[in-house]
Amino acid sequence: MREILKPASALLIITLVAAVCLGYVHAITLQPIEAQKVITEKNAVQQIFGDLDNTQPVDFTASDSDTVSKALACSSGGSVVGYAVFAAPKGYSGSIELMVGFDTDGVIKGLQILSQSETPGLGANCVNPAFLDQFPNKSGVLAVTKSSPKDNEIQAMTSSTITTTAVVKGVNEAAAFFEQYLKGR
Amino acid sequence: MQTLLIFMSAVLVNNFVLNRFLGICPFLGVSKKMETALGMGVAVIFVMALASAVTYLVYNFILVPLDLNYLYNIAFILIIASLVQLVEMFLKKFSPSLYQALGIFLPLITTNCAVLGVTVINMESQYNLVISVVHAVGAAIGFTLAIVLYASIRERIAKNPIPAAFQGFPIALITASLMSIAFLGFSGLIKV
Amino acid sequence: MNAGKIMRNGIFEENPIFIQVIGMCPTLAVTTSATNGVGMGISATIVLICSNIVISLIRRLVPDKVRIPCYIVVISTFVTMIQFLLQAFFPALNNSLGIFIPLIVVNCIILARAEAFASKNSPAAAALDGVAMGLGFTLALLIIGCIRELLGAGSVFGLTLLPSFFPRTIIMILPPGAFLTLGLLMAFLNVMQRRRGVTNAKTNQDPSCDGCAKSAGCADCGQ
Amino acid sequence: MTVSIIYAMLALGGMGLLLGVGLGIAAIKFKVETDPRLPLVRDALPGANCGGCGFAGCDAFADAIIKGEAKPNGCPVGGNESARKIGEVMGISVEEQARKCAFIRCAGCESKSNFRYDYKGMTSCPSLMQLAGGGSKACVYGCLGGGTCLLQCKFGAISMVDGIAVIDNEKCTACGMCAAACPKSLIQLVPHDSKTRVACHSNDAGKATRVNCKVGCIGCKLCEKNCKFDAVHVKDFLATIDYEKCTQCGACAAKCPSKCIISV
Repeated sequence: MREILKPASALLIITLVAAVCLGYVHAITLQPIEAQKVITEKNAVQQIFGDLDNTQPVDFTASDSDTVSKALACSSGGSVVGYAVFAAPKGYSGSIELMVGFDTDGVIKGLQILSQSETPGLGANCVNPAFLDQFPNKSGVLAVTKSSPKDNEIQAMTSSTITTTAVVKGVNEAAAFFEQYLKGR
Repeated sequence: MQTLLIFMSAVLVNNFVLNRFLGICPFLGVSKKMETALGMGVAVIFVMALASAVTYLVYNFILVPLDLNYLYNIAFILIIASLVQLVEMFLKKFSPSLYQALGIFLPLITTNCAVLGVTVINMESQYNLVISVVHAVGAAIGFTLAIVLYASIRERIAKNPIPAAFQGFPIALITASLMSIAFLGFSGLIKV
Repeated sequence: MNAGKIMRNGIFEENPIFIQVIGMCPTLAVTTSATNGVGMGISATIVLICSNIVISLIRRLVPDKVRIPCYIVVISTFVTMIQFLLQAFFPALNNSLGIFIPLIVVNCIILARAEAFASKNSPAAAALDGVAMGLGFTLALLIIGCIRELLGAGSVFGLTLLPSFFPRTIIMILPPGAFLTLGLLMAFLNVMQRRRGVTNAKTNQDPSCDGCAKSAGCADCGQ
Repeated sequence: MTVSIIYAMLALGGMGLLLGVGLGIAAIKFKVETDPRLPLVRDALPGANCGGCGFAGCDAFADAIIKGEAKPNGCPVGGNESARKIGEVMGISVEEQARKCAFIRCAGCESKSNFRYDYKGMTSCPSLMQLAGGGSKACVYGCLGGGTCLLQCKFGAISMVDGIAVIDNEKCTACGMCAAACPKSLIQLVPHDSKTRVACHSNDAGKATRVNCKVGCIGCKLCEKNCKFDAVHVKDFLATIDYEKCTQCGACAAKCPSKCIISV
């Protein structure tokens, strides 16, 4: 009987100590992580729309697309300049949180990746401007090509088509969301 | 249909060893002989299937309700380590020859990236119980397929004259790179 | 073992990548560029040092039956803690090293060193071994990262070196390139070792016994 | 804040306890009672894991000895010395076992044998066997010189001389790995102290062998007639020596017209 107790108690003690450490660290870092998230979001919006005086969230019923999480109406100088739609499509090895900035009539003003866990060096290149700058001034449903892109097409990143299609899917869903809820507000 | 697609993609398209780079240590270490490679493959199939089932239950019925999602890493690895320890004792008792052949690489299954990798991917893709077990078994069969093919090639290499500098791991790694190119051929097969 | 021996051990005699051939998963996955390689090396070293110290502290309390689960709980706790601290307090560092931290949990080196070394030596020696192995690991990742990035993207640390007309072999960034680079590097090392009279047996014919994770009960080493 | 820590402790602690108890019980239920003599027998064996004893390795062989399924002198590599040590450990008498060594039954090196065609390329015996006619050598039974036996030999006893493999009597520990690897199964375990041996394995008729190889056995039966101890017999144009009866007098070797019976 003692022989069972010894390993069990050792494992119990170690897991308890681990639980306490993790619980404590998680608790004290909860606020800062939230704060970080808000900062990155504000930077992203700032990057696309320049400085705005205020942004209020748009209230909307849970839309059918599962990737769009929320939307912000951005206004500067009193009038609404554009909308920032947040989406999180599923990439190669986890979800990719991105934010698409539309102007009032649905043309993409800019795209920002908030967080991703794609393979470093391949999928992770989606944060580079070389890929992101393809999106501005495009509208409607976008497609992915490997060869030279026409106006409504995005050039896939070398050897990481899965990430590219995921990002484009997120952008298309954001555009569809825009058509459905924000058009003509 | 969806489950079949996931299964096939786990076996061929994003093969766990040659494409997702998980489980390389046992892949290189145990593949000197075919029987040990097959033994390792079967052990990994068994551990992966069991681990993905148990981790699914623990994650969805213990961690999520208590809002402890951040503990997934430590809980999964604790379960996998204990499962592997059980498999090790089981093998030692019931098939000592396989235990002798696997020897050092059984504990390495514990840190085997493939086993933990599959459980984390199951969690992130929010697969339900059935699909996560199917995905795990598919991944394990992909692992076994790769390791058995690899072992058969390495056995032939042992019989052929290899330049002295390349004997041992260098030639093994170059063979693995050729196999990985072959598996790249599957990449367009399934759009998952 | 004295300090000099441990340091030399970690970087040359028992380099985790080229000689012991462990920790392959992050090595092959991450070294698509030199910066990624160094990033992975540094974050792995931090975790390796912390876990080595704690494991060698508790090595007598842990019964042999549950040795592996206990060590792995310690390692995993460290990794999760570092992940949270980085996300909360060091956002800049998190952007560069953040994606590597989850990869460390599946890194065989840390458990291998915990079992082979930390569970048998004093905390000070274990910490030193963590530094040595970490340096050896980072060095190896740096070399592989440079080669793959140079051939694959024509640049090193992001600075393009190769002129644009030089073709970029994308395969080097893909998985096959990783296996190939490592294989050729090991062959090159064998040639160098052969010149210095060290036969292949010691280098990487089989995982050397004292460096391997479970040398105690293993038939090959016959200890 | 403290509530989430308590939940964490409950969840992880619970799992740790459950798994700890599970492992504890499993350790008892799956206890493998190891025989105390096993490590002792294991140390008496050379540990080359070569498989010469017919088991998967020294551990499997030691296991079989303890269970009485194998004779202690079954290890050709360890020979009498390890057999004696095992005998002491097991407390049983071990009869002496004559030392053996491997011998390649072919002396047709490149200078002495003809070739059907000149072949340059992959040189390993299994691949050479795939060539037309089972190899470029005129004699189908002869050694192809691919060196696969050399690669298998862990004791460095085999060397390539003028295109064919030759085994060094002293270094060879009769582990049998080369015999298993040779696709033409030319290698035979013969008593170590046997001096006269037939260096041929060809069943071709005399006329054909004379064309193929200068040192092939043509089945002329001169050796059989001259052997006073009835130790040599010719069957299917090939002389074979019965090592129990052979007294190493060398009469057959002297009489052999094609010098096929060599004295080591």
